Amino acid sequence: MGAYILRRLLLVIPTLIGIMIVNFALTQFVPGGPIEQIIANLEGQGDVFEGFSGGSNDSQLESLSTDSKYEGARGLPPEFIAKLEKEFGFDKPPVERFLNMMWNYLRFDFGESYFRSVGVLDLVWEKMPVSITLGLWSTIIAYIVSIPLGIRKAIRDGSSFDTWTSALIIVAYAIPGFLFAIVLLVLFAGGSYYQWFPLRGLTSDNFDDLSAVGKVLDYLWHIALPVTASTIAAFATLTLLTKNSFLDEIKKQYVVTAKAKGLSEGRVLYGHVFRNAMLIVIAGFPSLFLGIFLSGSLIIETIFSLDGLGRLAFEATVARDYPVVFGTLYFFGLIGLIVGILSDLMYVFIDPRIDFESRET
Amino acid sequence: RSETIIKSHGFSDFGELKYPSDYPHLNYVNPDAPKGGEVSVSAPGTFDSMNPFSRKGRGGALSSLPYERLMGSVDDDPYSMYCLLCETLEYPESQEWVIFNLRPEAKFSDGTPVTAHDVVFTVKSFLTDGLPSFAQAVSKYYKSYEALDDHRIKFTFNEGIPRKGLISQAGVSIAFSKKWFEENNANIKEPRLKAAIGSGPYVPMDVDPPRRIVYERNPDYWGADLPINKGRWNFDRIRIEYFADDTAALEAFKSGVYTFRRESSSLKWATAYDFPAIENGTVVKAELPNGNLPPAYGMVFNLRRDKFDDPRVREALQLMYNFTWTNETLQFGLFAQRDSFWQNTDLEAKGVAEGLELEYLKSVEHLLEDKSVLTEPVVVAHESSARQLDRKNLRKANKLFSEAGWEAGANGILSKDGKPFELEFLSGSPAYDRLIQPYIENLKRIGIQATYTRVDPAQYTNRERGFDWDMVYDGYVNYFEEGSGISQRFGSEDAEYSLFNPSGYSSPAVDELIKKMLDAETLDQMQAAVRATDRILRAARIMIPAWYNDTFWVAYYDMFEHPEKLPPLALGHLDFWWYNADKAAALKAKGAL
Amino acid sequence: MTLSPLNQRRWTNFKRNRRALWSLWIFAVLFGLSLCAELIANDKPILIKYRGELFTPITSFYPETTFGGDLRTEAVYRDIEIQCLIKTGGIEDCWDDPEAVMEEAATGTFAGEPVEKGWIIKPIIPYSYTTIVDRPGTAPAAPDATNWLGTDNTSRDVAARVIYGFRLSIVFTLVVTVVSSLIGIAAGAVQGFFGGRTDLIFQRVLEIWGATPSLYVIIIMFAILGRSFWLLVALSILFGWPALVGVVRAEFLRARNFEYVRAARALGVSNTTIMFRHMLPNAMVATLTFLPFIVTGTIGMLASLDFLGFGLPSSAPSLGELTLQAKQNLQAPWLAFTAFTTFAVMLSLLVFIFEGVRDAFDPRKTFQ
Amino acid sequence: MSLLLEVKDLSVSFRQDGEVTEAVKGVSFHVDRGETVALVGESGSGKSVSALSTVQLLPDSATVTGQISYDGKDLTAASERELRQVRGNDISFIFQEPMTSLNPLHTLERQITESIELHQGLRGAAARARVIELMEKVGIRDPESRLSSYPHQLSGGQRQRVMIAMALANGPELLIADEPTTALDVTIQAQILELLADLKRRENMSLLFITHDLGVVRKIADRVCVMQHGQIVETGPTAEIFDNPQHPYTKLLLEAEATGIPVTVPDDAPEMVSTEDLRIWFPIQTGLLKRTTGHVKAVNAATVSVRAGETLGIVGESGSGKTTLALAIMRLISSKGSIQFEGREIQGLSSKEVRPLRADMQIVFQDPYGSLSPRMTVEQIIAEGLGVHGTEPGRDRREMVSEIMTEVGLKPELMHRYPHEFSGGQRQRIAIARAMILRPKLVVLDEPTSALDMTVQVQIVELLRDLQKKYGLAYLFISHDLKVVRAMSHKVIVMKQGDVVEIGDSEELFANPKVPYTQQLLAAALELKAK
Ligand SMILES: Nc1ncnc2c1ncn2[C@@H]1O[C@H](COP(=O)(O)OP(=O)(O)OP(=O)(O)O)[C@@H](O)[C@H]1O
Ligand SMILES: Nc1ncnc2c1ncn2[C@@H]1O[C@H](COP(=O)(O)OP(=O)(O)OP(=O)(O)O)[C@@H](O)[C@H]1O
Ligand SMILES: [Mg+2]
Ligand SMILES: [Mg+2]
Repeated sequence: MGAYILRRLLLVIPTLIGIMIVNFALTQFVPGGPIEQIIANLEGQGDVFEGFSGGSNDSQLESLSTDSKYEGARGLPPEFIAKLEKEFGFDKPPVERFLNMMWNYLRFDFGESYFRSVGVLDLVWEKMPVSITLGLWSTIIAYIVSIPLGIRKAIRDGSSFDTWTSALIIVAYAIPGFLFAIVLLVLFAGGSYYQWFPLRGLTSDNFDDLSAVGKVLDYLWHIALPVTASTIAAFATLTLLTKNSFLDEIKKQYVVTAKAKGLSEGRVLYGHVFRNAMLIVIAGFPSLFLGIFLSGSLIIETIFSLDGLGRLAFEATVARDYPVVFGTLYFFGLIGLIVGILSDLMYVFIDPRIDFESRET
Repeated sequence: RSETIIKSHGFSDFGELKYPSDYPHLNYVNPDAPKGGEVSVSAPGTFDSMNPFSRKGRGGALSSLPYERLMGSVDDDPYSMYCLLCETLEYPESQEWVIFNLRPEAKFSDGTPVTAHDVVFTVKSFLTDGLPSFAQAVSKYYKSYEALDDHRIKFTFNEGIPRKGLISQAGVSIAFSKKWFEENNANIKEPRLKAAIGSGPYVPMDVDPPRRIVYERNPDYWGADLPINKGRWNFDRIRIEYFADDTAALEAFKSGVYTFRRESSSLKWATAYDFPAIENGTVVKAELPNGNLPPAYGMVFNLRRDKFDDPRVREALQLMYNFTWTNETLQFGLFAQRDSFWQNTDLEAKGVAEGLELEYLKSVEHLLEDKSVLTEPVVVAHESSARQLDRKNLRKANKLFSEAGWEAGANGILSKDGKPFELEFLSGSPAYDRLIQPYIENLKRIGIQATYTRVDPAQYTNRERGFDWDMVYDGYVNYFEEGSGISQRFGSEDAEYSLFNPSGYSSPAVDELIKKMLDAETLDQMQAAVRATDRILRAARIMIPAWYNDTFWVAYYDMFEHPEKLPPLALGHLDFWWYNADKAAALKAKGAL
Repeated sequence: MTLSPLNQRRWTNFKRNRRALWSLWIFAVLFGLSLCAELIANDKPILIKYRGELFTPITSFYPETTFGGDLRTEAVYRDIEIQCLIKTGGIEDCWDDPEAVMEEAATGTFAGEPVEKGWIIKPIIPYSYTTIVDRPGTAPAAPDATNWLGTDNTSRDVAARVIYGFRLSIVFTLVVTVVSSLIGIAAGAVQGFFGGRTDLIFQRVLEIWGATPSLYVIIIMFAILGRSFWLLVALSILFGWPALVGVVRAEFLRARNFEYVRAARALGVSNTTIMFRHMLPNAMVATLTFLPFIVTGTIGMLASLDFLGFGLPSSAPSLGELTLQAKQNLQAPWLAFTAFTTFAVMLSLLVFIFEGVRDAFDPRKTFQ
Repeated sequence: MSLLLEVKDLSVSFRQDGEVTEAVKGVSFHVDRGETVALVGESGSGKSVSALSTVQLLPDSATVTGQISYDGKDLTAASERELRQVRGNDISFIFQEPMTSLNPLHTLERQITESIELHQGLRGAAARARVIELMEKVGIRDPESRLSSYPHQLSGGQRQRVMIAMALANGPELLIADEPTTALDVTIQAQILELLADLKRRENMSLLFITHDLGVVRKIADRVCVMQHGQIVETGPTAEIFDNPQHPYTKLLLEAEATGIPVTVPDDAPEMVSTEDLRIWFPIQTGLLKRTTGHVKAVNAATVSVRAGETLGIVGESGSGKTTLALAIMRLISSKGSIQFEGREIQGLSSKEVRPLRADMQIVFQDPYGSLSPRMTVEQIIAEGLGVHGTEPGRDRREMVSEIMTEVGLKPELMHRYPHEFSGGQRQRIAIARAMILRPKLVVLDEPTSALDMTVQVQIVELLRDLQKKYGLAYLFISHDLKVVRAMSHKVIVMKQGDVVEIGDSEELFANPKVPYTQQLLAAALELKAK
């Protein structure tokens, strides 16, 4: 096993290099690059969120902040573009750029965003609170609700309880998350109905002055709506997976043994069946969490004006902010690979019969 | 050399100034407007910099507000500027140079005086570290700029370039505090959250990204009593709230998170402003007149492509657009049809050409492709019925197509020499999908193989730069005072590559008219030349003129007031509106705020 | 085709689950109907009788001239003039006052002359998904007798768009899900079953592949090949198949230690058979559970691509676009309602069907 | 003596796909306090089902009617909570199939501790001490080192003993033991029986004992109930039943005994399989990183050979490496040393190369339940090999399946059932059928008769002998039942702790054991019989 882990750790290096090569190569072919995005920005276009955050602005309102860009946008002569290309190092051949980048990355120097003078890691760091909030709470709530519910459903398979809970979670799943978010916002935070919750952000302005309890309450008050919106759809898969896994295990012989010991239903289910049934669920947790956490929820972040990784990633991708794209890719790629190893070790931890050796004996 | 030196309190390229040197205040303000209160507005997305002059970073809303310019513009006269930081300016008739005499009392918010050295420093920063495009354009103008003494700064202009706009360009120079920049080791290249100090009426107080920016009125503002400032800058605080999503922003307005909202979406304006606060009068919903020159947007043909060579084809394509239906059905009838490139202004050509305009046109007659502009009334946008697919226009278009050689084949597809008529409408933003889609459907009806392609902004720009499209929704941003900039839009020299000329149109006649504009001595001459150009452009059918908005859509909590008659060029809600404390108290008592 | 007794048993078990059976039926009917969307929702009539001849506009192209019009482009059947022409056998006066002409012609004569009366059989919903509905008032317009589900923000009939959108989504997702699940399951099975080097290398490849920003690939491919349905299908498969690999691999890693796998091996059964006959049915829990969600997830993915503007051409009848419109038009709740109902119905049916399948494959499930 | 458990008119039927199988039809019996009642009878006659129905452990598909009362309480109407009180504490169970009855992901310690903790409240060191004590009692060697083992690391017998330890942990009032000693060698069996007798004596424990081993019945039972076709056909005090059976089935059962001797092997019979110094060590891995800290030496240097038509019996202590050896010979686990099959070295071959040979070498696993794919029907399972290696020419697959099912005593109608719908003995026969249908040249039989009643056992032994005679099959026959070994084997090897301690001709070895362990083994067997 030790050898296996070592091998996996060593393989992280070529994998990372592979990831970077593939992506770097890919970006060479993407039509439109950062320069184009800059030009679009200078021309007052290029809002990558416009598609879903805006309100179909059709009366060409000038924006409050385009002031200076406007002056700058009077002409974009070719020399200017050549200058930009030089600034970004696009005048160098791709191979050289790639090697440069990798060399920097090896030293954990991820560079700066093309569009802001902020280091990539700082940028990520800045977005963490939002992503952790949404990711962590959604995952936790989803697990806390889904697993017991799934188990209940498995025990009462076919009962009316089973039916209506299924219906409920499916319906919840079917509600498009952002639509739900908007409805929540309008109903419970907006100006027309109930103004119970705040409209944006993670904390109040006076957060720093609050007592510890006040801080917690304030935080919970702020995240209630976004977390609800991002969790609503998460129950269905997990619940049904739990249910079905349990259904498969619950009739096995060892469960009868456990029952014969006189164990309570709970202990039979959680003490015995759980570990057998939930291999995928438990072992999948790290990567699932990472997934939720990293992918973020672009639209929910947008609706509640939360600045998280979801927006960052989308913006970086669409705006061709390659330092951010590659930096996050490298950084999270690394985390992902490690989590992958952990997740595999988790399998062994849960089911000691599992190994990764070849079966070609 | 003895030349008459003109010394004045303002400047216009055409000599006349609307306000005399002893004007007490601007005509459109309320000189007795009470000071106080807070106005708050929303801004989309986020910001991360309070330096609006760098390429990097997202500048905060109004982050250029604290910085004053040598001269300021007014909202009821687009052609002149008046001294702000300067007390007077001096220039020879030849306009080879200009000297600004700074007001000795002008002070930065930290109390240090604004000097000529500060201005020189600022101009230099802009020309070396500012946006490259700006620097490149403007550095061509100046031969030199120097501080003659602490309060006099002189710009000397290069020779051989037209004089128009040079003094105005120098006049819009900003004054940063050199001291502050040196002390803070700052550079205008870099985005930063700490705003450089300025000399203006407001100072940023609370900068809290990504949520809000608050500007507070500087109680010691040096220029509060200047005639140009009388009755202006009435609010104690201007607060800007950021929202990433527009629906959230609107909800925030409804619940009073901010108090003044300008609406930009016809859909929202028509459907969302019926909330209780409006019904009970807490919030005022108003449409205020907007005398600005609307940008000439519409569906632009890429004239670089052969398929658009024939004007009959372009006219036929125009006929397939149904403004009436689009406006009524999709835009709630809120817009007006744009005809002119200088719509709604004195620059717009009307009826049959006459007077100076006709003279100018005649002078380029030999260069005109379409001589009907001399005699016929100006081309106006076609009329359509309320039916989306207007049968009359369809038949007209069909006739035009067949005159141009495009006939529907056995499969109903328009083709010429065996080649079908293909047309790609490119778009970089989803905002106009719904407005363009019906047009595409109409094009299909007439037998064109039309497709609508939407791509992301970077890719759009990429294709835009390569002019790799048939039609786009784009247009020309024109100005009241047309000068050298217009050749980037309509001049043949730049037509090949200028992104400001999306259709790629050019004609020797327009080139001649542009020369006339540059040489115009009087406003009349300039306007006549522009009108003549408008006439030619419209006859050339280089685009399908679409809608424009001649009103400001605003909603605000009923505690703001504005002068009865608003100036034509601005809404001025952060500028010369004021706060009515009694009304505000009433609102508070009602619990609306 | 006869079913083996085991499959018969499974089929009877499936049938016993009435919910699943009903869901299957409803789904089949809905899908079947949506397959003939052209006959249900179309702005072209199904059948026309004009001057004694029959025409089928849905399948054939007829220029307007066929019916006495003057354009050689396809007849616009929803135009009242054209309808008048058809119904009255081509009376010229239709161009001026079609309604009056039709009224008069209905009596059998027009201006003293007998008319050759024609007729038009329209689909139940006389709009296609791109048809712009000419309806007084603004779009989106509320549901009424002509537009059962109202119109969308481009003034297109929502019902028609949902029908086509349903078909498009289902075809899309079925193709994508089937192909990518097959690949994913096979890949996961091979990894989990063989372990060792196979697993090690395969996993790395997957990791590299998984880190590729699909948005770029989509942008590139669209730029090269143009937006199209099948390209999107191909890309979705390309990026969709790793979804199941992880779970299947885990199940196989575990299942390969089971005694019955050893027994199968002792029988000399080939690896493939062991994997797919012995292990897979027992390692299918996660897969079967995930499948309905993969199906709807694929629809969701298509929707969000549309939503972000990287999906199908914007005139395509997409459910994603509908939801986006719903978000932007909260004043038009029928959009949200329709989008939501379509998703909910689709998902419920699929979940119930797969529940039935799961039960049918569960040897220990008791059926009353 | 007072009444402890009373079962009246018990009927159990299974509904599956609208078909109803009546497994138990109106059975009545009772167990008094301190009494041992043996339930014997035909395989598939409903013994296990009856036992399980007492505390309602049957699957959902079962409908139970009749009355069951325990200590005066009506268990049929009892709530789940009341049942939980009874289960494990008052009534303990030893399940028939220990191999599949343990939670595969719990260590031994955890499995046993759990019920101690639950019913006695012992925790920590105390619980652990009790576990070790129990493990010692059931004869697990070196219990401490075994505490952290998982079930899959144990031999069949060891697992069964863990089951027993678990059941005895709480000193139950009634122990329902469903064939508790099938996987145990005679010495350990004796030890366990002694333990049970002791408990019974000291704690007045009652025992419902289900078994096929009439010797055991005779030794420990006070009363016997004989079951056939879901009914109790005869019941009475042990001695009476044995001495004076009334019912024809009882008579049949008592008479049945695997006797006779194997067919002699021609001298020129070729060698089918042979091993030389075959060694299998399992690494012991500890810690999260699973570092190998030692080895379980399951088989040390085993050298065996079997000729065509010959049977090699393997007997020995439970946990001595018999199964491991068998699996290694089949190339199902990795081993060191040479294995020759039909004169060909197969140790180094890849699994692909071995595959074609598998038609000729088959195995019946010790754990039949685990070795049957749960989602395949019996027909599919039995026919599987045919699919790989081809049917006999001109014969339909289904036909062959029904034939072999009949031969092993299963009704062919049952072929569409899933494995879990059978009784233990029936599953064992399915496993045999699966192996034999291929007409292999070498069959490894790992305790193939342990769950079979005497009549069926005889039938199977006869079948095996028959086939051997006809096709010259070579058998590797592992069993704890020395009688059967004797009846089947030409040669016998005796294993102990991974070593082959004795090897010899069957007659010779049984008559004249040389090694002390063999002597001990035989003595124990004799003693059992003598009682
Ligand atoms: N879940 C089930 N579904 C259908 N039939 C079943 C089920 N379980 C057991 N049976 C049938 O019930 C009968 C009685 O089974 P039971 O397990 O009680 O037999 P047994 O007497 O214990 O036999 P053995 O000695 O072989 O263990 C058998 O014929 C078996 O096929
Ligand atoms: N996978 C494994 N890992 C570790 N130890 C194992 C493993 N399998 C078996 N053993 C050990 O190897 C020894 C031999 O086991 P084996 O199953 O061969 O015994 P056996 O002779 O068949 O016993 P029984 O008669 O009880 O079935 C036992 O001590 C067992 O605990
Ligand atoms: Mg049994
Ligand atoms: Mg064994």
